[in-house]
Amino acid sequence: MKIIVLVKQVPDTWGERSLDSATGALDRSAPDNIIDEISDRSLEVALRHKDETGAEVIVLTMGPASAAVALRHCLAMGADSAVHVLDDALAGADVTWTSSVLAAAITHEGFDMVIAGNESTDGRGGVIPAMVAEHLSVPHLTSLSEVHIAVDVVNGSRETDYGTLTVTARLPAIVSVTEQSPDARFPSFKGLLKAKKKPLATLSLSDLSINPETSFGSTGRSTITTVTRRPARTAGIKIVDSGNAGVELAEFLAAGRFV
Amino acid sequence: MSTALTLIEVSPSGEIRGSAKMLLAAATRLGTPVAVLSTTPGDHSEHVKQLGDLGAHHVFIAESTQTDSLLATPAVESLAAAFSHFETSAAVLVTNSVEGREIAGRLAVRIGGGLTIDAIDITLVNDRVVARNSVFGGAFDVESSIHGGPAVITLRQGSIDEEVTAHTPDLITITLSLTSVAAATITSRTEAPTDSGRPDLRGAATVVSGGRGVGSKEDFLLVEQLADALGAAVGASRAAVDAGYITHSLQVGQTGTIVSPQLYIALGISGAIQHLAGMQTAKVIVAVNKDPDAPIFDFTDFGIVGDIFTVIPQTIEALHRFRH
Amino acid sequence: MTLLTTRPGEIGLLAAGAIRSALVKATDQANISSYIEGQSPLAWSDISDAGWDLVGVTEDDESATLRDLVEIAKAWGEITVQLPLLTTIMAKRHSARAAEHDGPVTFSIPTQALAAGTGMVPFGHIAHMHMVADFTSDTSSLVAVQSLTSDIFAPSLRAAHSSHITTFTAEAAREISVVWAAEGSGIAKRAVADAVTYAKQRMQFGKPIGSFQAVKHHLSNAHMDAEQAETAAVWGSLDPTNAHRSAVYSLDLSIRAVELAIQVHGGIGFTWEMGLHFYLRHLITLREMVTGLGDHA
Amino acid sequence: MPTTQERNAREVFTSAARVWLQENVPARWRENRGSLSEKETDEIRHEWDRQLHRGGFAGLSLPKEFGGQGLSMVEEVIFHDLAAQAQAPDGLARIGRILTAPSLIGHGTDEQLARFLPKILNGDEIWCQGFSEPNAGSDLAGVSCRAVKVDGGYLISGRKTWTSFAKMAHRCLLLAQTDPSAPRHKNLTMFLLDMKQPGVNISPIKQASGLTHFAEVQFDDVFVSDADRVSTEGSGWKVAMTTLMNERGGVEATSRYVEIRSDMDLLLATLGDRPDLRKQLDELDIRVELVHWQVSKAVDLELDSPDFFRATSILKLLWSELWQETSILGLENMTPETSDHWRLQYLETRASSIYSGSNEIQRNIISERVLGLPR
Repeated sequence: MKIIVLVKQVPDTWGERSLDSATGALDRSAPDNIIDEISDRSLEVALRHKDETGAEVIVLTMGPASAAVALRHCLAMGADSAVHVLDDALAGADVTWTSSVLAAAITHEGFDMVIAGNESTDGRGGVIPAMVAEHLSVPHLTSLSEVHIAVDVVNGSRETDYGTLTVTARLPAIVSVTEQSPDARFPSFKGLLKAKKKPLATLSLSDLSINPETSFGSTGRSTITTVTRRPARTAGIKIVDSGNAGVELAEFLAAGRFV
Repeated sequence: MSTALTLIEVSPSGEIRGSAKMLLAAATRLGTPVAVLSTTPGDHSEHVKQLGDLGAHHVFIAESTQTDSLLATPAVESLAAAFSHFETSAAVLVTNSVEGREIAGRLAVRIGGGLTIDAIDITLVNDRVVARNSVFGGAFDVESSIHGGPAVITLRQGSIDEEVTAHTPDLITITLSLTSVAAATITSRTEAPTDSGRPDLRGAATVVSGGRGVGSKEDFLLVEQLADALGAAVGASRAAVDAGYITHSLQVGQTGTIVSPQLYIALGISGAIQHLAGMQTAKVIVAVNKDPDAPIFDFTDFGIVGDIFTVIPQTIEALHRFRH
Repeated sequence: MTLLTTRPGEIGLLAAGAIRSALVKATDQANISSYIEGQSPLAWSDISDAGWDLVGVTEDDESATLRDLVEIAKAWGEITVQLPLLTTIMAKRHSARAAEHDGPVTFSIPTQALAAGTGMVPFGHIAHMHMVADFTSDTSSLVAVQSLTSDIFAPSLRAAHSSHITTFTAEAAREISVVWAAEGSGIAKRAVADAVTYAKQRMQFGKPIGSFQAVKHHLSNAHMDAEQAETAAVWGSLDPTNAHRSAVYSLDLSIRAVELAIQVHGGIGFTWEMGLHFYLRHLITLREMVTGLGDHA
Repeated sequence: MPTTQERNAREVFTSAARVWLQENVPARWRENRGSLSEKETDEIRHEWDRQLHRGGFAGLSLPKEFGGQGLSMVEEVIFHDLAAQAQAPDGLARIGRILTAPSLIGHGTDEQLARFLPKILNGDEIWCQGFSEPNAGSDLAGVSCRAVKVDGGYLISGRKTWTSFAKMAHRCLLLAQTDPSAPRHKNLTMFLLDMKQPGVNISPIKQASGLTHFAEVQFDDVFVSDADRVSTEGSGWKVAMTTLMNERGGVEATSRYVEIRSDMDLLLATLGDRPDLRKQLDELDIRVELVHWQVSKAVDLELDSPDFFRATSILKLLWSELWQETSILGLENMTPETSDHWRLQYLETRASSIYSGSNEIQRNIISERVLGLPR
């Protein structure tokens, strides 16, 4: 079985994150970049299946040159090979572009199953797995807290806002996992030395036969028009309770028609 | 005028979920509002009337016996069918939930639309849909416009709250064929317990939250009492969840639920940045805390330095008096 | 001086990344004061089972360079936990006997804080800890740490005093100094990042204090110190002649950066619960030990 | 990370540069520098620009297609280092090379590149910089020198100050206000002004040290054609930022390092046996070397990486404050043999915390752009 794991590098969440007011893109210059924890968990799901059955695990990312470090990290954890889609034309790509490029790369590699995180810590959109599934015309089983992979079928439990579902689909399919899925293994030094010898391929858009103008020209795009730092909320009324504050609060709520 | 499609959510027991009001109000701003219902075959006259009361001009019902057993795809197919039926749809609005986002994502790919996720406001500017998002815990506002294709937008629950005029809607009913679609099958379903009778945290217009300052699991009752007096949802800070006062599913904050209510009341919550990230887009914020230096006071419209156990019972009593 | 490269190799980058992410996960960004006096948030076996204690030992012609170890130590310092990783890596790198030993290893260093004949043993307070007796000999066995007293000044170092003092080779003394300087620069970087976050959140006069120029300039100075502390460690790793003096100066800079970070935190900065003093205590003890290594380096 | 091949290439470059410098630095300069007349000094410095060009060492880090050598910042820094060790003169083309050229490569037209770059690189044209103004201080957005649109170009009126090389410059990289009603940062435009025109009046500024490195320049309705406008009207702030990011980079710090290193060597030679100064001297010596390592660390990073800006943003502060401290220590401990040097150096270095962006502004830049503190 051939499993492709989608991984992503995100800014380390120490301190505050920032947007470039000129482009609206995430200002990636501020903190260090690390592999997203949810990517680690997705890889863990694939590696456990590999441990049991010997499946082939390929990690795939789309991102700047520095994202190669994240791929090496995944190889050190135990992935067999890595694919890096790297192209200047992809700077600032939105979910529409990202999903079609990822789908093209997945098709390029061939797959039985794709595993991704349910949402990244920086974008938090949570739509990429479903969009890639639509491009590939395969089912998506997303937000799974538990995943069971068999020869030609995958099933799991899915957490939604309204409860828990058990879901199943025949392969090929796309799965996304949540924070509830098991912790990733700790990469080892031996694994790291082995990783240095594993293949890491870099693909450009032309390798994937994508011409940004013709491929994306006819689809809708969401373009950021303004980015404003929300004015810090200013403190309003602040009173110290001298015995009547509870009533004053009720009056405040009544005046605001919240009652 | 072009149409704006909304995906109406229906609970497994057949009731229209609360998000319908927000979606139809938002759609009214963009064009002629259409309610799209993906459901199993049956009598939907009650739904149609209800959606008309919420402002729908057209109700588009896509029926299939498999609707309940397939994941997300029936809704995608229903919206796609409605999209080709109403040739001039400018926008498709879906609730921002796990499932809503995925439906929107697949649909955007299907119809070549541009996608905006988790918008907190939308408007029409020069015939173009402009969506506003609040990112990084409310620190930034981002406005984006969608061009080159239809706009597919997921809206944060509770973010738009306005009354629209009721209509007697047209009804279009079609039958979907789902036999060959690529979809996962739902084999069983456990509904999240909603026995509290309180509104869902995510979409509630008012939220009352308690923090570490509440002191114990038993005393959390006070938070619930104020919530019930206001018809509000109950929330909690991470500290209160970690201390075991209340279940994790009610945690408000960066790692819990992000809420955007009209009114947010924080009781015994100091205001860690992670908590603020989950609620600071609330329209009005009220806090009661013993510590006069609690950071939350920098964000409140009305702050009370005091003991919640003396202040809140007084408030509840006064609220009852106002009612009568 | 010819300028070649100041950057770490792939081993350094990947190992630092792996260790950093493990530490981030284990501590869940908790304040240092919540765990440093109790149990380590990361188990020693998590590190040793994965072989990271051997990262400095040459095998199949591959090993971390001192520059790589600087990168690892820096990451380790950014998220300080009370585990003997750096002493073990350095002991195993410079002593064949230590490399064969299955467990954490340390060493004993005379410092100006202790009476003559007594050595400071970082992590000597941990049970079953062994130390290198003599780096100059391939045959000398490890000795079990027989602690006279535990040294509680820096809880993050779990140090003990011992009447046995390790004999160092010049190279071992030099490299240990550089690695500790790098760890110190990671600590400084972390303290500055925390102070920056605090300055953005803490409101006074209706504004975050980070918008006031006096606070900005403190933080810029702290940033410069932390940045230069790292540069001094990198320099030390590439220039043996100056390794020891650059390491001592690097720790001076890190200490100054943490002092400024404390200042920016205002009153809360010098409280026990805020935890900044743990960084300061750790750095001061490192400087004592690195100074103590000066006779060998 | 440099590959073995790159390392070898760097070593080859280093030895080639060393040999070339050995053969080409004028002996007259090396040996009689103190006794040359101002005219002789200028001639040697101007000729040095031409020598660099003939030797293939002009514009090391500029792309080949623009007449540069297509090498990296690393080679640029290595060469500066070696040139200073070989006591080479500082050419007069510095402003053109480190400010005008990158601005044009970033924002200029093909025609502007073709017209100006060759003459910058071969030393034919000397440039000066017209950014600072008497009333704008360190705040470039406060520039009030006006450019009024006329047929085919603009008329420039106003006053610029702290202009190096003004007297001998052929051209000025000039920032002027084109639209007083536009918001800050959008009202400026960059021009390539011909200095040899009527209406350009230059008055030297005598510094505290008695030297005249700078001048004040008055422009009265000086014409500059549309073809000599850089990028679009209103883009001047953006262009200036490209330019200044360059000014604060590693090349400047390297040449400063070499000057401070020679002051430090003088301190060690004359005061090295003073036990009371040992700790102070040792610390200063380490700090001087750290400037060098800081540059090495910076240039070794990818130019567009966040770490590069983090590493370079502190350079100006490091060398300027260090230089002041070494000169103070020299002044406090001078002897009859060294007193002339330290007295002059002390006064000269007063300016170092003010020029190239005052150190207060530098700290604001670090706190806002590196640390992300609110404005």
